[in-house]
Amino acid sequence: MIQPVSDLPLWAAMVVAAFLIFGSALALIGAIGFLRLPTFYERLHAPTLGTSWGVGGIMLASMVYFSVSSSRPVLHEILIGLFVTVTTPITFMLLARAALHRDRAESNGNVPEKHQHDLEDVEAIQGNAEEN
Amino acid sequence: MSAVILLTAISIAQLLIALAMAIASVRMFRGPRAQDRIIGLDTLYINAMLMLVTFGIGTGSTIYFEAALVIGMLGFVATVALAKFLMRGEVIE
Amino acid sequence: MNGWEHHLIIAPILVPMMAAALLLFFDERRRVTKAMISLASTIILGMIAVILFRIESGPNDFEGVYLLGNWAAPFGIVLVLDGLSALMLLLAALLALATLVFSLARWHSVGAHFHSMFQLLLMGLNGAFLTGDLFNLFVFFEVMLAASYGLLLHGSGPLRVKAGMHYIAVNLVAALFFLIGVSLIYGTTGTLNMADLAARIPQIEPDRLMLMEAGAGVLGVAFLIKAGMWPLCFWLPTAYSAASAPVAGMFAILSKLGIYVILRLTMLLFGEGPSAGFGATVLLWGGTATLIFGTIGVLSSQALGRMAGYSVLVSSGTMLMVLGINDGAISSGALLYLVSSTFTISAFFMLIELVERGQDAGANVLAVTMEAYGDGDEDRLDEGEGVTMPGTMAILGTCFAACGILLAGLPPLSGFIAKFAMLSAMMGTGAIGVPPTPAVWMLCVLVILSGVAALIAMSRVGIRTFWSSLEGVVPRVLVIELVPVMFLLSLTLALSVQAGPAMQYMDTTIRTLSNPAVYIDAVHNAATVEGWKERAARSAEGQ
Amino acid sequence: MMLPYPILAVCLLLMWLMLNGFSWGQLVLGALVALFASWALASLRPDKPKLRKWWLIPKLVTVVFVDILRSNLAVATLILKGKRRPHTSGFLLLPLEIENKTALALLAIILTSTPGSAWLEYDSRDRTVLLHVLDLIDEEQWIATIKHRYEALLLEIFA
Amino acid sequence: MELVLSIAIGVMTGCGVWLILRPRTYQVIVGLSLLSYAVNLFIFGVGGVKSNLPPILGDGVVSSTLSDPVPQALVLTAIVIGFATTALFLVVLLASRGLTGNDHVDGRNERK
Amino acid sequence: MGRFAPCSPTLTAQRGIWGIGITFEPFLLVVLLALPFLGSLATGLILNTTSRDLPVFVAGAVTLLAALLTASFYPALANGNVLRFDAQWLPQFGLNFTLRLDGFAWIFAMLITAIGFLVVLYARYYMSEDDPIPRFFAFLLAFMGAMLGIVISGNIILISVFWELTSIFSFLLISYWHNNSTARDGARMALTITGIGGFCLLIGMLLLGNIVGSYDLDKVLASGDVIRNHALYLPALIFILLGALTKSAQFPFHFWLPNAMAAPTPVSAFLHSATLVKAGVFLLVRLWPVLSGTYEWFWLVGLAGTLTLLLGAYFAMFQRDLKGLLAYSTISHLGLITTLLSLGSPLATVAAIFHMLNHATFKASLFMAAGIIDHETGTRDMRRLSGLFRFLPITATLAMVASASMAGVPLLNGFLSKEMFFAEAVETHADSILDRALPYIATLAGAFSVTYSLRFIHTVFFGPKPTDLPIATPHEPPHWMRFPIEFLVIVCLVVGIVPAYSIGPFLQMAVESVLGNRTPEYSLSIWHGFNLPLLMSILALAGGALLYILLRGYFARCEDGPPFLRNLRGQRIFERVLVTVSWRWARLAESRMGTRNLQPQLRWVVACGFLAGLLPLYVSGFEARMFTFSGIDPAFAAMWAIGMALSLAAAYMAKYHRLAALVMLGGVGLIVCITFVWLSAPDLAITQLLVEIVTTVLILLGLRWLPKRNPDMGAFISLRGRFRRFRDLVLAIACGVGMSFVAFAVMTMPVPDTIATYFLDNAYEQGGGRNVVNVILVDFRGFDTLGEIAVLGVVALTVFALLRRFRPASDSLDMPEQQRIQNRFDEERPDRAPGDTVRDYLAVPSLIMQWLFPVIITFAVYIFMRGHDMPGGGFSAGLTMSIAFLLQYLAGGTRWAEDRLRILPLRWMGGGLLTALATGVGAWFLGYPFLTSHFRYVELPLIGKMPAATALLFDLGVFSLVVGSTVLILVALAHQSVRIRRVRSHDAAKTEES
Ligand code: NA
Ligand code: NA
Repeated sequence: MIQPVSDLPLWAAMVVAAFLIFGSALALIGAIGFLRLPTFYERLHAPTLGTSWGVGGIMLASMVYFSVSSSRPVLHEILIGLFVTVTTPITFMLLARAALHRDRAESNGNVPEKHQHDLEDVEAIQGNAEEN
Repeated sequence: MSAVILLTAISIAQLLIALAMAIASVRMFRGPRAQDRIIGLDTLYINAMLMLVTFGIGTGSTIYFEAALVIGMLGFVATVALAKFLMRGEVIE
Repeated sequence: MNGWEHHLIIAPILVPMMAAALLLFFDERRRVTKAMISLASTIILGMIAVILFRIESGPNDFEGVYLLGNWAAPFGIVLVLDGLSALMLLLAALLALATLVFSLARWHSVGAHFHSMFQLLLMGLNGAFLTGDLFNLFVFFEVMLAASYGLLLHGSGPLRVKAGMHYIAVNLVAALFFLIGVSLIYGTTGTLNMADLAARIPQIEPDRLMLMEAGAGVLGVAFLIKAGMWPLCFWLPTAYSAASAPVAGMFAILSKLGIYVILRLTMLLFGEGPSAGFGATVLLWGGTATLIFGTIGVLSSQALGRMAGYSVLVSSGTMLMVLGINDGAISSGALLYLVSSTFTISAFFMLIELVERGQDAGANVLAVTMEAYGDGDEDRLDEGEGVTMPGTMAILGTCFAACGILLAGLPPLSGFIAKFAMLSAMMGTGAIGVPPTPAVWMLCVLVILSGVAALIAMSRVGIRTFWSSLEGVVPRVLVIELVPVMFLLSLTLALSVQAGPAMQYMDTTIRTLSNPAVYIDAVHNAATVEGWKERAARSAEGQ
Repeated sequence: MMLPYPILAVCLLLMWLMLNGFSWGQLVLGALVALFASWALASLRPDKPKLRKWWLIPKLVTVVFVDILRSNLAVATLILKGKRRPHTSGFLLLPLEIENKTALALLAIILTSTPGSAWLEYDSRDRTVLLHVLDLIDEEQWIATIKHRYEALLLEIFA
Repeated sequence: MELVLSIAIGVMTGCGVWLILRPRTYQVIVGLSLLSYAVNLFIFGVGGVKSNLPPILGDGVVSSTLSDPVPQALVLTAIVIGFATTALFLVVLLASRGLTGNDHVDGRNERK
Repeated sequence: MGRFAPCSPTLTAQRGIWGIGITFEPFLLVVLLALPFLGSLATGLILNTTSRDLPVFVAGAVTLLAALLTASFYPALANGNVLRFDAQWLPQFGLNFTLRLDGFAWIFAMLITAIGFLVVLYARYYMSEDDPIPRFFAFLLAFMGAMLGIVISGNIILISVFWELTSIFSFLLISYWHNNSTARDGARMALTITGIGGFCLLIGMLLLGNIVGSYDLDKVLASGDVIRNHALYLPALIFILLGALTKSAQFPFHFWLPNAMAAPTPVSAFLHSATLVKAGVFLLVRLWPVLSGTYEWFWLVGLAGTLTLLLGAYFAMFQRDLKGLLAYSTISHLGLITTLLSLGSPLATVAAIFHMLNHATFKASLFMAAGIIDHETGTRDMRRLSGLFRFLPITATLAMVASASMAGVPLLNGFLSKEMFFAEAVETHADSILDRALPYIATLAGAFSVTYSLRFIHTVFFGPKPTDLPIATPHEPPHWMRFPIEFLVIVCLVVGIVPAYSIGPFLQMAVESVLGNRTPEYSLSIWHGFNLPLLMSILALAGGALLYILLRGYFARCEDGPPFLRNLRGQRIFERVLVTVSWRWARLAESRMGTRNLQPQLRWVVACGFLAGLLPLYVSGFEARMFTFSGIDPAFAAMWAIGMALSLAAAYMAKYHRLAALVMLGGVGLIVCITFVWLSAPDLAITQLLVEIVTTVLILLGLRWLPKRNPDMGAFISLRGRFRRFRDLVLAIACGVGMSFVAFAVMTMPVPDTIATYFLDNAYEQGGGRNVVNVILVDFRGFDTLGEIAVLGVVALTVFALLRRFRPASDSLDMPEQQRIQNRFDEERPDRAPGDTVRDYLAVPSLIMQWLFPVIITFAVYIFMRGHDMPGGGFSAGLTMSIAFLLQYLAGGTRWAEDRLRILPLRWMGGGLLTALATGVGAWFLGYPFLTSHFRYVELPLIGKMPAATALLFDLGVFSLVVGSTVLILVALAHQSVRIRRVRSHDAAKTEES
């Protein structure tokens, strides 16, 4: 089951390498953003680079690599991608909402106060949406 | 040739991921709030998973796949619990 | 011992485990059923222990090697039944029987899953006594410890929880030491089987040997924590005195497990060869400190429970010193002492609860937490059950006196016999007329002093407990609470009367232990049953 | 009821085969496991989603796939630009028409997975969701995009 | 690898030891967790460390070159037992906190 | 061992007297010894009887029978023969149950049984209605048995055994009236001193045994020269003397005896005149042939004896209490005997033996008389007693005769032995100051004894009518109560007048049995001519009388205790020392040597572990040599840089930022997982990951119940605190460095030939699995796994049991702050219902989590099925499965989840254990040991070849148990929230009601 790395045709190696670099670079950029962005809500966006196409790139690399090297379609990496895609939103949603609650409770930062925009505001926003 | 390309790519990818992990852990230290730390942990998990997959490619072995799959499928549970703890003060109500 | 009875070796582990598993299927409310299962298991265990003990008392040496999973010796796990393990099994079974019966009066119902934990404790103990594999020893240590955590906390309450936390914290660190030690030993010798280890030690290179010894040292600390060597023993009096009476009664053997393992391993691994005498100095001086500390503790204890806890230390200290001196005759005397002191301390712990029950009528039976929140499903103590015995105070007093006599090492009970055997061996340790070594003198003096301390403390406390309180309420004591105490005490009397045969057994045991080659050969030569593949092949050929 | 969630069961079987590789034995085993797992889900009694135009799913997947890729690149650029870029992030209250919980969940997954937009707070009473957008230049355009590209499609797919 | 791993083990041991000597129950439980990581890695390490040679047999695998499976099996047992005891210690510290009203390991209020 | 050759039980007898057979007679010794103990059991067991006569009858019968039986041995011993009974007890150590009766033992046995009978008779009348009679006689008989045991033991260890028994029973007898604190204290002091003495005696006997090579009394008695010339002679002597002198209340251990006077008078009459206190001097006589005659013996014994003689007499004069006077007098007389024994001359020993008998008779009668006085008047205070002759003429007469004997008045037995003493005192034995002073000391003590005897008689029986007696009109006791005194007084007279025809032969027999061929010529006659001893007697009598007259007035008004030495109260010194040493110092030492706190304990434990690990290396001089060192992978190193930083951060933050520390810990765990993958352990990685997840949730579940913590709490750290922290830091760094060092050493060392090779070679062929780790876990070392799941199971049970009684601290009782804010918000808004926030919060996530449920279950099955060949297995699968359950609890809350899922964790656990066990036991039926695995490929239609291994079944058990345990732990914790909510609403309802 252990395949030596050199067995791969060149085109496949290049594809794999590209996907690898692409995915890991996205992961790194996500991390950089996560470090550099100033507020929590902005930082929230950065890791999704890693969880979306960061994972995607590396999974594709893996799929290509193993499919070519074992000359049969190896697709189980899809599962990882799928699960990451499905589960990451749970984390982010829960966490973001928790952050929102904390910020509101401590009234720090300019987060929209749920109790400030009363019904008129909501209607106004809805109205805006309908106009478009 | 393909081996050189692959090995280089894998090394670069691993280093990039390691760097990403390092950055995520910097956020974990710096915070400033708990939510930052938790997202940091989540990022660490995802990057660790990526690291495992690249390691798998590097060794040409699918044996390490399950470990990555476990992270992918269940890694979020800890983070979810942390998030819910932040929001509700209780993990299971 | 071949055929079916060969499987008896593993029965002391399986029977309680089976019982524990069965118990899980019954709801807490079916208390009687649970008690019956537990009791039946313990009785069966007792019978098995007696059979195994009688086998070991016989003339045969080492047929008791059980190859688990039919894997040959150094590879699979082996169970080894020898004189020492048979003795410890019997001791555990007798103690279990007594404490279980005692607990049936009331204690088993103050918390959930008492019987399961009790049975698993027995499983852990018996496994630790039987196993011939170092890592398997760790596992059974952990089984025993985990069950003991549960049992210590049984009944809850601030005292127990605090004591339990300390006990658990210390033992968790001990478990880590155990792991470090075992892995170092594996890393340097490449084996986990104790007999194989003993056989390999003479052949390993000096660099590895050092690391192996480092491992053995760390491992030793883990056992010494269990055995309660000073300064690793501070948790012990607190934990033992906080435990509920039957649990403390059963705990009396836990510290002996530490002693057992040290005895087994030092005799096996460091009896001869390049590391001979490894750790003896530590055992001697640690034992001395323990004995002194225990003695001081016995004197300074106000509460009976703590006094009993310190008595455990006295007993441990004595044993450790003996192990440090490592003289065959003293060791066999010490083995008798081990048995005697275990019975004594166990009986004492149970007795204490009965005695103190009279002092603040049942208030301490249930911890303060009880029904703080009115949970309807919580168990309550049935105060009304049973008939109290006539002459309770007289019987309690007699039992207390017996305990005092045993602890002080006064005749006619086995405390004296055991002490005498040790002291006599110490005096006779040189050739005729040659005075004993300083270490032996020290042990001798300390043994006597600890007896004196016990005498002073027990008379002080006994008088206060039984005689000073004029209006003392006669405690409600049930027959099934007194019987176990009297049972254990009568065992000490029996041990005293039958000192000759008992000593004979101990002597044989120690002699076997001090000849590791017998053990090693027995384990290495134990034959596997012909595999089913080969069997099938042979039968195919035959056709 | 033998097979409470047929699509789920099929998916689980597929997952099983992906993990174990195909063989007839694994097919049978996988089918059994899938059946068992479906029953397990049935005991939770979740809302059973009704698919109307399931053939639109591939379209949705493709759209999302590409959109995520695009926003990946966009956000990556944003991050790499660093402090030179103007501060444009902001909150956005998005009114929703979707009532089906599964569709809502899908929308949440899509929006969260897409870098640049984050799902913060859903309010079942006014059926709005509070989003955070990294590059919020035109609020209304954002709302429109989401509603047209995803919500409409989801509304079609689910009854 | 050995160097990295042994330094890591040392650092985790040091942190763990420091923490278990602290007065708060929570510190102790974190310390115990760190210690058990260190010890698990230690056990794991005694068999010698090899990369990409998992003890899984297959066609064309030379069994003698594979990693030592015994320490791995031991670590697995240790992980399980560590998990169990962590859970237990946690609950005990909760109970202690409930009964004494504070989270000091000795049930004392504040250090004098 | 081997010092003591085991001997077979032998029964030896010289001559049959009963004509029944040669072996029967020694057996009668056993009967003699057993009689009192059996009698004790009999009376003790008649606890419920209201009859006072039954126990008395039993006791009387037993003592009389014992006395007669003893008497019946006389003919057999008369010619210097010895009766021996021998049975093995602990032959390995030379402890045999040997009984040995010779002349000396006989005369003592006679004394014990006869006076015992008299005391029983006396006690019948003495004890009051309220006293629990059976207990008294049980103790008394048991004591008598023990005393007989000392006397007839033929093994010096056996003597020790009975010696200690007398201490125990005397303790019980002295404290018979235990409601009286004086009795309790007196008894305790007696026990402590004689008990310690007993221990010393045991050591002495052991040393003697070491010298001689046997504990057999005959062998010991035959080895006098060896003993006296041995290096251990002095220690042995000292220890034996400590035993004997404490028991016989010799200076400086004398003070327990006066305090023992709180005992009922029959006890005093028996123990403190005739038996217990005589045990010490008995032993000195018994061992006299082998121990005496040395310089050390002379000085040690002599000094103790003379001082006791003098001080005892001096103290006796100034006692207020009748029994106190008698007690000090006893001390003095025992000092006399000891002094005699110290001299080392056979003649002195004869005198000693003779005086032992005489003292027993007159002192017992005096005690009984004092008891009658006490009984009839209600007091023993000599200042209140006066002129009792008119009420108690007969008792008074008897007491007067007995005191005269005590004073050494001619024609009474006391005179004879005292004359012998004086005669010996003037002889020169070992020329020294002590020897030269002895005549004066003897005379002075004699004078004192006359004085106190006179005081006893004169103040009590003569003078004016008493005025303030508790019982106004005393009268003579019943005749049978007086009978014992009468009997003893008659003995005094008979022996005093015709010694040679009464005590003569018996004394001769006793003396011969002790001294053997050294037996001197002596004459037992009243008149030896006018010689120096007679002059001394006269001087003593006259001087004593004069002294009494002079001191009469002083006695009447003086305080208790003698002048000059009043403050020398041995008992108080003893008590103070005892309290100081055994209580104050012990407590101090205990607190210094020990601790009840966790931190110092763990500090010790860690330090010991550190030392234990590094000392062997240090001692053997370990050199760090690099053996095989593979290079460093940069990514791996980078990861561990992170890991180490995270663990440091966790350590730093654990105090105030719990959640942060938990997050860091999770990070470290993750790095550990990757390490496992990196270094070829995928199984470990999966398991570690799953454990990591569950543990995080677990700790979070617990965090809710911990108190809030903020950094400004306890910001000030004292200097001591700083020192402690510094010390801990040093220890932590030391441990870390040490661990690194050892880890590096062991990792880089060439791998030894390990058992792993066998596993790798045989896992597939024999175990039927490719994943060697899993084959080890479920097959090669499946037994470990069985234990491991037991651990998990029992921990789950413990957690469950503990949480059933869980009571959160009051400040954790409230709803978490977040929930309060969110609920308030929901309540305030008109368009929202309470709980909307959390419902909305979880709306989408919970749906996804529900749909993940079947997916995770499928995954768990996958992990389980592949375990034997690939990474995975029962444990990982079980954890995965429990995470699936956990997720549902997270998503919907406890109520929601339990409404839908009926997980019965205990069933899972029990089923798991039973499955694993059954798999193991199944092998038995095929004739294999427990846990022997079987596997084969099964051909299934359509599916093809499928592996079927019993190991898989075993793993199923593991799986089931892991699921059950993990869920039980998590659910038990989660339930606390629900439970507290119920409590809260319950409390709220209550407050509303009131
Ligand atoms: Na003289
Ligand atoms: Na008077």
